Amino acid sequence: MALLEVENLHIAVGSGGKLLPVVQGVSFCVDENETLGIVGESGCGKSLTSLAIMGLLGDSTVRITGGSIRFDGMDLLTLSAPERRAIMGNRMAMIFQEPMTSLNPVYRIGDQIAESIRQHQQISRSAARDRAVELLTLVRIPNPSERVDSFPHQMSGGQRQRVMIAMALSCDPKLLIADEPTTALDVTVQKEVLELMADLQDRMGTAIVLISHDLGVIAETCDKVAVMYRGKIAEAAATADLFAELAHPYTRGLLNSIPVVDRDVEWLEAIPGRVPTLEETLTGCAFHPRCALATDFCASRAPETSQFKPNHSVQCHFAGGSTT
Amino acid sequence: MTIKSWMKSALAVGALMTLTTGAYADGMLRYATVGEPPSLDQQVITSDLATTIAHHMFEGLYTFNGANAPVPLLASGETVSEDGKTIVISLREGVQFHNGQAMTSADVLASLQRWGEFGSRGSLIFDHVESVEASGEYEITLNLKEPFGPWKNLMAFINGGPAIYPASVATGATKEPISPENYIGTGPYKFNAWEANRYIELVRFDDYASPDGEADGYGGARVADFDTLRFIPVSDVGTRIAGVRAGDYDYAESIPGDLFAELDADAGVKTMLNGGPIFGLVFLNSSDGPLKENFALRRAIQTAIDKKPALQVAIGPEGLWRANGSFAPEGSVWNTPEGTENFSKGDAEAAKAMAAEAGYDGEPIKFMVSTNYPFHYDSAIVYTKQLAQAGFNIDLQVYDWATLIEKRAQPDQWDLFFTHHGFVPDPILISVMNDNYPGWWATPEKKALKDRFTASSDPAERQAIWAELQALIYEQVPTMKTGDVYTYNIASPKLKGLGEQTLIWPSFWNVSK
Amino acid sequence: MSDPLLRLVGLHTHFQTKGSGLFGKKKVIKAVNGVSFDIAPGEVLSLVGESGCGKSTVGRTLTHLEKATSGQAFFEGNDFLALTPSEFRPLRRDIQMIFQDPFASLNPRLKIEQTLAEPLFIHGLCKTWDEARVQIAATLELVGLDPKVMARHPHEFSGGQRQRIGIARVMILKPKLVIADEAVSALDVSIQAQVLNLIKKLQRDSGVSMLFISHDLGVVRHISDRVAVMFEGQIVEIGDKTQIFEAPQHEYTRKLLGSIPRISLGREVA
Amino acid sequence: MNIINFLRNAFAGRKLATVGFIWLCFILLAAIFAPLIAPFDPLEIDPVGRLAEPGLPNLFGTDHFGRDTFSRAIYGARMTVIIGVGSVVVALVCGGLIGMLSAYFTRLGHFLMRGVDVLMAFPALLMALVLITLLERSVFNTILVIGIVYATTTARILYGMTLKLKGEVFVDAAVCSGAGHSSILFRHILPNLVSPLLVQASFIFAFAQLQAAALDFLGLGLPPEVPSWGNMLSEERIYVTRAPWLLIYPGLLIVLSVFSMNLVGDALRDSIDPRFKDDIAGV
Amino acid sequence: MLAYTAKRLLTLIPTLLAATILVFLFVHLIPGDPAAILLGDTATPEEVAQLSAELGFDRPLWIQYFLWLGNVLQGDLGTSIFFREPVTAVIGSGAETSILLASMTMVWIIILGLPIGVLSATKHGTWIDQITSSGAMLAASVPTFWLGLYLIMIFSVTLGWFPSSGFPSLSDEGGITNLRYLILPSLTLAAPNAALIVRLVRASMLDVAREDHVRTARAKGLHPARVAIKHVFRNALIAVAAAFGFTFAALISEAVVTETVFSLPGIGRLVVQSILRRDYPVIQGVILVIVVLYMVINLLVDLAYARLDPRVSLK
Repeated sequence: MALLEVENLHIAVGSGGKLLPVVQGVSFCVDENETLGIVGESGCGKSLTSLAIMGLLGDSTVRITGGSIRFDGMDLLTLSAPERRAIMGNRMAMIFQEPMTSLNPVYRIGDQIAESIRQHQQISRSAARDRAVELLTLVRIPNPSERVDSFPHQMSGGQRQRVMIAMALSCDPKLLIADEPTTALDVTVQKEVLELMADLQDRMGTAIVLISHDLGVIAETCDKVAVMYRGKIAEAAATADLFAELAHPYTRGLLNSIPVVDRDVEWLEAIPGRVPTLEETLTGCAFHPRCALATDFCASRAPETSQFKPNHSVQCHFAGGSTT
Repeated sequence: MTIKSWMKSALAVGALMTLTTGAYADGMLRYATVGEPPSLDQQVITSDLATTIAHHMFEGLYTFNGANAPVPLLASGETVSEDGKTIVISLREGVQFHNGQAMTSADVLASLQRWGEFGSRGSLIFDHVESVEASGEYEITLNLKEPFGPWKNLMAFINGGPAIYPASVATGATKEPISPENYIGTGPYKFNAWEANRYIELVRFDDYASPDGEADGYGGARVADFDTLRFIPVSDVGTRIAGVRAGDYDYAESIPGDLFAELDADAGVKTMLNGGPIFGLVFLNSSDGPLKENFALRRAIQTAIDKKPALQVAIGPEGLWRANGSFAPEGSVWNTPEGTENFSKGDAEAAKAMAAEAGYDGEPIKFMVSTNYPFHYDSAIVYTKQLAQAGFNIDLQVYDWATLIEKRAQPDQWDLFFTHHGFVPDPILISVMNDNYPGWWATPEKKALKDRFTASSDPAERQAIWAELQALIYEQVPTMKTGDVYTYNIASPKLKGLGEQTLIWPSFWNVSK
Repeated sequence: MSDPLLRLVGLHTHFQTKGSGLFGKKKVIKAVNGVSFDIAPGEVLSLVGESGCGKSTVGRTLTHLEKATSGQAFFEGNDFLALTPSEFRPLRRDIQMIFQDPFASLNPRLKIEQTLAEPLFIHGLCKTWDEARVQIAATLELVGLDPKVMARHPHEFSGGQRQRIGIARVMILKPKLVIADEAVSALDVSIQAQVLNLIKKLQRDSGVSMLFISHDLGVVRHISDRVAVMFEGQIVEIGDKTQIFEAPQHEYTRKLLGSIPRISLGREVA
Repeated sequence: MNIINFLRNAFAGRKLATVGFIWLCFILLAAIFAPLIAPFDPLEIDPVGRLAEPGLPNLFGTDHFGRDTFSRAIYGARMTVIIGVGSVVVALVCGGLIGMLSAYFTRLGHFLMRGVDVLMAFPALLMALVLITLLERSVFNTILVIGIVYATTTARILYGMTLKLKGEVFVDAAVCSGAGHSSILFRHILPNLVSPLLVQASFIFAFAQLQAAALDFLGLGLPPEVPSWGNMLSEERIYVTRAPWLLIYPGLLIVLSVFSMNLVGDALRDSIDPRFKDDIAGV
Repeated sequence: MLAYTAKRLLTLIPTLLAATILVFLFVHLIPGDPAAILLGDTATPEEVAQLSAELGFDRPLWIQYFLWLGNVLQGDLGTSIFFREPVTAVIGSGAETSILLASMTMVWIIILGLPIGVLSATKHGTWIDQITSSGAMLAASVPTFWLGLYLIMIFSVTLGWFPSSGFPSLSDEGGITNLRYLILPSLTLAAPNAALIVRLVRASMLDVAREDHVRTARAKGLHPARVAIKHVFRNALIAVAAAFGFTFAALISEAVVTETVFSLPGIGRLVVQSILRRDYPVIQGVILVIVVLYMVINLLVDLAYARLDPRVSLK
């Protein structure tokens, strides 16, 4: 049994009295010591999925409307709030996109890390502080015993993201969810942070769900990839398998849209059109208005998930393989 | 401090706060005033409020008894020469000032001299005084230029009158009021403190030498029963009433007439009518503007006005006002019907005709009134309506009192203004008799009558001349009386010895709680 | 090589922060600290670097949005850095700027036609609204939008469409130099590709020179002729695109290139 | 921009605010058609029928002049609107111009805002008291004084909002298009301030009522003969036990109208650009 | 911090100078002659002019200003025309009442406003929130004198729980228990101000609650109450602290109406009375003192900011 199993997850957003589906039947699983990358453009539902796993869909307008999330044998969606909190920040932790705003500006970073530790462990104030220094050392903050008393605004973006990682790792979580952890960072810093995460994973065996819009980041860091488009997983496979043979026209389009540094391309093969808004209701395959291969059939019937290759699933009428 | 002890002390404070309502001992009288007087210097200040407070500590040579007749206070008696020009006043011996000094004629002389030169009503007498001298340690002599009838009344009227100060205070004092550290008098209470904005406090003067005789009006024996008199400014009338009802004040002044019935029926308060009525006056500008020397037009204005509705609106219950045209109230020796047939005609048509005849062509007539006194304002509103109906173009200008006082001193700023006048025992004290009072009524007819009035000391003759003067007022209309208003105060029923009526100003000797 | 359209010599743009303490000295931030380069007619020069390196300030100084501290900038041989705002105004027609955030760069209260007509009227390129609408329609078609949209407000458009409008506002003046400040960084990858293609095509067709400011090396390689790499207010390396990407000389350039995550494909994607 | 849509959005799903809005519409109607609605002349004195209890023909009773309280209340609505609108206009025009120009022309702004700072250090009500004594009581002066008091806060707010807008990319874009100062200020910045100004206006409107009533109470507001709710309370306040209706009706009218205006302001604020929300200090 | 404070105090000087000129001009432009008021109804113009000259009001305005300013710089605010006492003493006696009233009002605001505001924000969108926030708005819509009038009628006259009016000094008979005189006035004054704080706390907390770091705090598995207090309220306090400062400053001066209704010997009523009496030195003195107070509070608020928000560095 995998550490995290998400099955047929549905999430909807309330808007003007209506419930608009945002995530529609997403399933995946993550094992220990494994990194799953979820990639997609803005509005595809990847962030909501991560928040749902973490249990942070606090806003009353967003609601899980179906499916299950199993973590370490527990059905998270049936747990009581205190039970859920006992897991959050403890066995499951999360880091966010905006290192600039994700730390409370009025508290010292050491205190913020210690708060997380003392929430879940019976440990003295000074011991928590020592542990915070230890964690800062772990995430390679220079002068950790001094920096522990810094306020967030006294640190750079990259350092703050390291603090976030330290905080997330404070209780040795089994699962780390990273929602666009490097998007706000410069490439050089991004590289350091990603390397740090990979390094820590090697040491601690933590499972990671990495959410990003950047295919490059996903390709370099993840063991397996799920590509999301408009609330559904268009294609999922082990990273090597996926890039070996792209099965979904969206994934191919996405890849062709990226200007690369290694060679010159005269014209990019852009995907035409744009991602439909939530209010726009679509029948059939969500991608069909932008898909070069689309037929009338695509517009009328939504594709089921099919196995394109072993461990390589895809939602497209034109991808080969057996329907499950 | 531990939490426990903190809670304990908090509880203690809480308990104290609820248990000690009415913490003040019976030794203190708390009097809610309408405001604060500008000063307590009785010689130069004519505010009634100042007198209400100050006559507990300052005394004159004479005062009034219950019948408004002058009786000796610091004086023990006087002899007037045959020709009425020399007055020898003997002083009571054994009277002490609050500073411990004995009062002698030197003090009286200095006080009278300062009053004569700078006192607000001093010139009324001293214009007729040749000299004043201390003719003995306890004797003072006034030498008059000519016989002057009202001298005793003027001496007895402490408001703006000859309060006796120690010579050290009176000597060198000028028009500027003396300062509180010099509030040294001979009265049953002495000055203690003036907390600006908070209160004026008098305390009992233990060495007070009371005049003899049964208490009658302000005359006779004075006994200070309270340790302290505290005069607290409570400008909002609703708050004054609520305060007496709630037991926070023992006495509150200047209560609106409309509430009389309700308060009279309330067992929690006692209503105290003032014996001497006040009256409103609308002055007409004799020195500038369309009304100058146009007596016909003035009479037209007088004819247009019906005083009764204004009194109804401004005062309320019938018992508290009289549409009385005589400048002296009913029952007073000065009361006379002369001229009063024109008091309150309220005949718009006749007024219109008279105005046309007087050459009035609709030019605006500026009527100044202040809102500081609701009774002025309410009356003025009614008059404005009546005058408008009679075709007058009234420009009602509403100011605060301070602005009005400044504007009325400038003849080109106004045509009519509203003020009121307190009860005075002698008509010579009425402001319109003063040629310099705004309005500046100083016609030859007035001068002739006034000279005769002051020269005589025969009561009957003076009353007759006053009747002529009053008739002249209704003819030349330098001012229009609006009617008598019997103001009233309210008191806590706990106060004993108040009597049924207030003479002029409330007094708290011979009163206890 | 012909005379450069733009020649920038020793540009310094410094910002002053408030001093500290009672008589504390004011701190000076040297955002741009001695930058020089040329742009030839029809050429696309990219300024690349990480956040805070001063690349955007170069662009903003060239459009007089910031005041230069020192240095010269010759446009067709004339130094325009020291011009007063009113002296510079006629030049604005020739030097135009595309902004990063398509959501913020359009006045939400103005209709598209109002936004697009404004530069036309200011620079006297048309007299009447009818004339203006003709030009607006043509420009909108040029950037791939239906001319009918000109009566709408910005909030009715998606990000990609708004950036097209932003490009239209620039192109409608037929400028000689376009400064594009992170023109595609706020867009999703699939939309970014469309807009990049559009910019490249418009540049080719009109022969406009371009200063393309970006932090994204992939985008820079795609669009530029030459590349300047900025670091801490200075250009550390400038050169032909192929040279920069294939044979970087400066250590920083190499570090930058080495940090980019790459996708290794199992097979060539056509 | 579309005001109707803005209002519709603001009031969608806000029942209380909608009721408040409707109430204000009533007040406005009463203000406009006061002579038609009021059964009596609000200034007509009747010494005989004074202090009459509510009933017929005097719905709200009569005051101590014998004037019809209901008619005075209707005309009071007129004063409410005049005071509110007047103060808003003075505050927004004076304060708005100072704030906008100061933010836009920084050097001028340095001086102007220093002046505003000095004025803001003056306690509002005290300043109003001194000014009104200086200027004499009149409707115009009351409006002027209240307007000036709120002009300082409005200047501050507009200063902040204009600074934010001045930093907006679309302003840079307009500058790059060659737009001049007046075009930037009035074509690009001002239209974006319309809805926050509307919100600010509604709060000034509400506060102005309380401020005017307080001045009336202190005897330094509108001339006493003017039938305004504040004057009605102030003039008849001694009758709180004798004739309670004289205080209850005008008091409730003030409370309901200020409450409604606050509700409306609140609703509008929630639907404006979130950037400006914090700038406007409402209730 | 010291250097900062010193620098701020220095920059206050020009502002204060401007303020003194404004105060002086405003006050002296008011029509009315204090001498005339002092002497009362029967004084002649000559007498008034004489006293006016004695008081120095016949000199040119600018000379009066500089004389006054010179004295102010030496800590002498002049002598009250009406009380013939130093203005500092007059203000001093009013200050006790005003400061106590403002402090008690602040206590109500804190014990009523803060918890209700926090409750309203944490129950955002529920009926509790609707009732508390609309209730707060209603409380802010009531004219204070109207409220005060009815409080007196109910709690003093009818129930007799609290004194109706006045305030004897704490040094007076009764001592600390004299604070009971301030209970009704402070409640009257607190009603609209507490309401504003309720709304402010609610709004600030809702704003903070949307910030990313709150999500971080929840992701730690903290109890919602702990998130609300330690993370949301603590950060919202930064905005609220400023409001507290300015509310306190405003309470001193805006209490005019309450002080009049309850006949309290405070600074606000002193000003109104002084305006009516044209007691220029007192009006000038009070306004100047309040302006200084406002500026000092402004400074204190900034210092408090620095304590509450580490991002603010005092330079």
